[in-house]
Amino acid sequence: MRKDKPCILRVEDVTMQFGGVVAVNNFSMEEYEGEIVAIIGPNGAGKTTAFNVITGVYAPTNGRVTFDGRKVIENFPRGKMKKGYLGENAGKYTDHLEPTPDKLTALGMARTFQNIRLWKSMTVFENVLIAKHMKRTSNLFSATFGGNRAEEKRQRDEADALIETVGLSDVRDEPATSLPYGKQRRLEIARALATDPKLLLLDEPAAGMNPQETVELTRFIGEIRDQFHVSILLIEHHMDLVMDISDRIYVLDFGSMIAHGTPVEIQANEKVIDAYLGVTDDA
Amino acid sequence: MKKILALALVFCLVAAFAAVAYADNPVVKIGVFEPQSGDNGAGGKQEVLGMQYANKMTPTVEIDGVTYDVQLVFADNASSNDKAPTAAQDLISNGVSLVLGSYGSGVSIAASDTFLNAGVPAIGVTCTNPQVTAGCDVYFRICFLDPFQGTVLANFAKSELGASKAYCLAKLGDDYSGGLCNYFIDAFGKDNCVYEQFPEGTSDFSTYITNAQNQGCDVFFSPVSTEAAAQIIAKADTQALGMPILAGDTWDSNVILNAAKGTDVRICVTTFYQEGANAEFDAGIKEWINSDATALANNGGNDELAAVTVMGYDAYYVALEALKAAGSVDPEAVLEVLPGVTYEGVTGNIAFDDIGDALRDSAFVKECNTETGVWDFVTVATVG
Amino acid sequence: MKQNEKKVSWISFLLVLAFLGLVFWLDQIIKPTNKMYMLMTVLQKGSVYALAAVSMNLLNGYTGLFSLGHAGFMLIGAYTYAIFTIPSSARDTVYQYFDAAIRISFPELLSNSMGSAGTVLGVAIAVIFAGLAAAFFGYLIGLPVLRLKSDYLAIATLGFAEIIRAVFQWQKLGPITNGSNLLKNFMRTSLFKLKVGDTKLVFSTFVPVLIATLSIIVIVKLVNSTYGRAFKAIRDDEVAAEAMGINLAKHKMISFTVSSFFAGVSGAMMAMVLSIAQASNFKAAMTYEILLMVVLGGIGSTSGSVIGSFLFVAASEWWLRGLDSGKFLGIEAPGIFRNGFRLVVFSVIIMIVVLFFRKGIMGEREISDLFREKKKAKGAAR
Amino acid sequence: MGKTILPYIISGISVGGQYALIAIGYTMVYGILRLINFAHGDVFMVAGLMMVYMAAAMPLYIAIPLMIVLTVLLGFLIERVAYRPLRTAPRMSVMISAIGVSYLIQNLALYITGGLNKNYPSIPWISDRVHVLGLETSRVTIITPFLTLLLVVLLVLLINHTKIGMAMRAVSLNFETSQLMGIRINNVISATFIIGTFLAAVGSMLFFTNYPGVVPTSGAMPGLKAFVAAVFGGIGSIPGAVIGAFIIGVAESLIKGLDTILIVNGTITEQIGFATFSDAFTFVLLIIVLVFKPTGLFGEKTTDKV
Repeated sequence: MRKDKPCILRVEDVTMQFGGVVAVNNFSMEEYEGEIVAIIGPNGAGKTTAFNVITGVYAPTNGRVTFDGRKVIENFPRGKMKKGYLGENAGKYTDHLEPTPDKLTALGMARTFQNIRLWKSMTVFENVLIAKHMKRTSNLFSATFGGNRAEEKRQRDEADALIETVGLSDVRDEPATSLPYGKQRRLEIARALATDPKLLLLDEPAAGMNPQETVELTRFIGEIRDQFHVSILLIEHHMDLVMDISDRIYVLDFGSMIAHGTPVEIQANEKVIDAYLGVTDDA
Repeated sequence: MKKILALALVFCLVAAFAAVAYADNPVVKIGVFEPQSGDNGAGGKQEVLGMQYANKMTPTVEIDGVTYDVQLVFADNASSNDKAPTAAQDLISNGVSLVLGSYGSGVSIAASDTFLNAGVPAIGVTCTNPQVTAGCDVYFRICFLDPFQGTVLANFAKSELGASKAYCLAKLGDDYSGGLCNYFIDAFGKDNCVYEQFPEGTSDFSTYITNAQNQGCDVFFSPVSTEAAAQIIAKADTQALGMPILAGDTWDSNVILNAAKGTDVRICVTTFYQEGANAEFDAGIKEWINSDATALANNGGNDELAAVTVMGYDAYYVALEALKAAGSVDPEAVLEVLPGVTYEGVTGNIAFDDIGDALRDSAFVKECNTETGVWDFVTVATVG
Repeated sequence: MKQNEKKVSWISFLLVLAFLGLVFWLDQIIKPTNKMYMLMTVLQKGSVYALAAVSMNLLNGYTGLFSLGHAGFMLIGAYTYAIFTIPSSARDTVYQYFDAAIRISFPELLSNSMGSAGTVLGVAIAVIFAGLAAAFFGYLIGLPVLRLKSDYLAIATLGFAEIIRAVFQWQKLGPITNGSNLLKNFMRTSLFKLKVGDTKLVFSTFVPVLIATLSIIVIVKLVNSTYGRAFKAIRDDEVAAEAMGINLAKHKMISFTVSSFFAGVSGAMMAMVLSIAQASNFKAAMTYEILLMVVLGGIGSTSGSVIGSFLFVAASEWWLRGLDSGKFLGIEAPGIFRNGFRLVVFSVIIMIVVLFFRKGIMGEREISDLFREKKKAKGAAR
Repeated sequence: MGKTILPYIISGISVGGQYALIAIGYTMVYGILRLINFAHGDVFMVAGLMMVYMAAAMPLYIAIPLMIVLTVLLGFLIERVAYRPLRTAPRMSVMISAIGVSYLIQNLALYITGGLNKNYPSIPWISDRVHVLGLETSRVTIITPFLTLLLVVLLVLLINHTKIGMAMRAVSLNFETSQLMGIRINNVISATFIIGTFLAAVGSMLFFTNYPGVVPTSGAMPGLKAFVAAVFGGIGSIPGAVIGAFIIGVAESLIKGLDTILIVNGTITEQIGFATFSDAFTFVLLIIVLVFKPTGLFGEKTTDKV
């Protein structure tokens, strides 16, 4: 716990309902600066949905997200949802704040994707460079007519430095999709880092990796936190990785949070074990 | 497989390029700038028939003491204003001495600048819109103009048909029908006219017929292309239009006769020529049309003469006169003498005024006989 | 690496300059009555379509927005250019059925005070005006339609182009648009001549080629800028682009508006090359043709679009003409080689490209990439 | 007032019925392949042209069935040659292929007809003039909506109660899963094209009997309008497409007559020129629907997955 540090992310009572299905139910969590926090849970527990709410892909049906001391997302059941809302805390929130993902990225949130989403037609270098686009100060005309040479050069240098840091220099000019899986993951993380985030959200970073790669990734994530001074929120299935690097863990099952605590606490939690072993009512 | 395909494609293009170069012929070339496809394709083909027949009758011309073979060079302007300049350029690059055409005013207007730029004279055959020759020193024409035709038609509608309210239908963006309607309305009186335009590609004319009926009109003026005409006539029949249809020279075509035969629609048109005015010519051209399968097909399958065919015939001889007078095959020389050229044609005496328009002061009015499917002569109309 | 880049851009610059010089020279020696004038027609029309195709490619190829509204924006450009360059003496002849409402002609206005330099400037202003008008409408149309996805966007933009066409043909707007009738007598390529001393210099082909070249250079610069990279990111993966801080709505709108601007410019060029402007010419079929040019050259390649358009125009207007007139490759078969056969052969070629050579001529590469690849290969050999 | 408007409504319903028959082809193909089959309208035109040529060479009772069979064959072939090889390609490529096919068919028709208007043969009985509700019109105008509805009912029965119909519904719900479940996707797609073109062939017969002129571009506008009708009704939904088509048919007819209706009514005294917008209006409708209810009147909502 690093509760002495300021809170970077606070999620309050977030409920996400699709039609009549409640995918995330009244989920709350917080993360403090410099922490690595993991959200775990069986398949279909609503982890990715929660992630998509935090990053602005979906607007929550109800609840609030505060980032870096600033309220960024808030919603309450409106329109058709007003009648059909199945969750709790209706009426607690009254504001409507629904930024697009790019706005949140501009505030300092950056993410990776479960099913790697690199820009296919571009090289490793370009993938990182484009993520710098957000940081531009040039307008359309100065950019087109070469009035931003200095900025362009600075961005290129920064991108190169970043590629160097994450150890992809040898494949700098290769097409991004020609890389082996592990390196693609690494590139996706580098791309996210290029936006200079305060909080890095990793959606199953170890998915599809062999144990060797997973070990490397675990070390890599730790290094990133220290080197770039970012907080990290991740979803993961690989328990080794989660238990290894997480400061705290939140466990979701059927959309609701069933436990949270340090890795040691979670490992001992009955509910968590049941959820993972799939205890059924008639068992 | 792919490579072979690619090679074949490249080969075709290169070979085609090589084939562009062709040999010169010691002949005088007359460009035929006419629509062979599109809305006015049928009309264009009929106009060309007259030129082809004339070319068959008089295949040579004596210029400055030398006998030249006359070669007709064709370019299809596809009844489309945006294809017209390229088609015109095609003729010019082919080295024609002068150009005949086109059927349909829009394409002529569109191409006028191309002819002007190259200094190649053009003789309009049945393009009646004033804009064809206005401001274009190289464009001449042997037909009457829309202000004249519109007035004739309006007078005819008032006095002969006893109409007091007219429904005018033109095609959007078509200079011929739009122009003619405009001059008709000017002469008929704006307050007594309902003017509507249908967009290109319209096939449902029933609504326009209903509009005319609902607004209590008593003459239906629609000088549109023959393609639309056939459909208007069919609908007028099934919906019992109940008023005569009036149109300009384009409707003087057997397309109309075929469509109107057996219906009870009354159709009157103004035109340049009445079959029977020159029996010898009529017999000759009919014999030729009947003997030539392509010509017969181009004339719509029978030997009923369209006025535009006769106009095409006359235009060819005007061109020969101009060549003779110029004493040269050079377009510039032809252009110089063209204003002074006169010719006594089948459709009457042809001479040009200052602008390059024909000095014509009369039009034939014909009515379709729906039982026999031929044109009946009604009157010769003049304005004055 | 850096040096190579510089070298490539220098070579490109010199090549462009040489090309412009060649066109200028051809303009002086090939007269309209010359048999080779078809070459000039192809150069003129080719540059119109090249710019149209490149601007469409900016949208369809680089930003991944499948828009079919190009003809509509070209129409706006053509009309704006035409309306503002009709000399006052010809205004009433052109608007024969209407009382013209707009009576400003930029070239005329400026030539009164500045002579022939004023005419040139006037034409330039009218062309830019044409682009701005198209861009303005592009912006307005973009507001509702850019939220739509792939084929819905395509059909909505197609619909807007049809609506624009209908509005411009509306009788009630006659005093501005001349109703559905054509506009003519404005500043057109055949008037682009200059008397210097005793020699008459002709710019009929040079001007459209120059406008297209300059415009395409601007588009290339844009595509290679940070904004262009953002467009490509949107094309490759919209979700990732948004997650990396690229504002989708804003960047799509920039791409759409810029594309409309240059579509408008190409429309203005179309008007000056054809010497007429008429709404009924700007049908969906025109958009389809431009799209096929883009496909022919390779979606996502600017040089591909340019090559594709020139090939398209040259093949359909010039090389394959024999297919229509009875004699092709020395074979005479009037029964088969008759009117329309050219277009059949042509569309079969297009279908073959679409089905079997999906990447088109250039794929996503550029001509300059070919240089680079060679260099790279050489470097590797060493 | 009623007497003034009635003819427009009747003519609109008739055109709507013809659009509906084309729209079904669009909506079914889109439902399964997510492809706007731009060539569909041109197939409709080809059906008209074939009828023109065949009616001149053989009696109608042979020409009509043969025309329908050949049109269906054409629809089948287009899918086979131009769409199937691109099954795994991006959607844009397939759409471009569709535009290419449309371009090819139109140019081929231009070549064969010489670009001239061809007169559609008049089919006895249905092209006769009849007197209904105090109006003169042709019989085809009256029977079109009924025939359309009959065919739609048959089609819905087919889709709901046969094996191939069930397969179609499955494929339109989820392409990949259906494939995994052992549905022969290619057969289903072929069947879709066959049904779509069959209806277009019947539609073409009714349409061209009503408006008897066939040119290479005859199919383009009706095709686009039918597609708009399909979107309007909610793409993928057959009843939606039919209702959309009727709405568009009637609206189009009323727009053409709006000047007259208002003048007769006394609302306006001068022509406004609404008829200019008879085609454009369809697209206005389209854009309104797309912007405010992208799923159309009867379409189902889908969410994109991240």
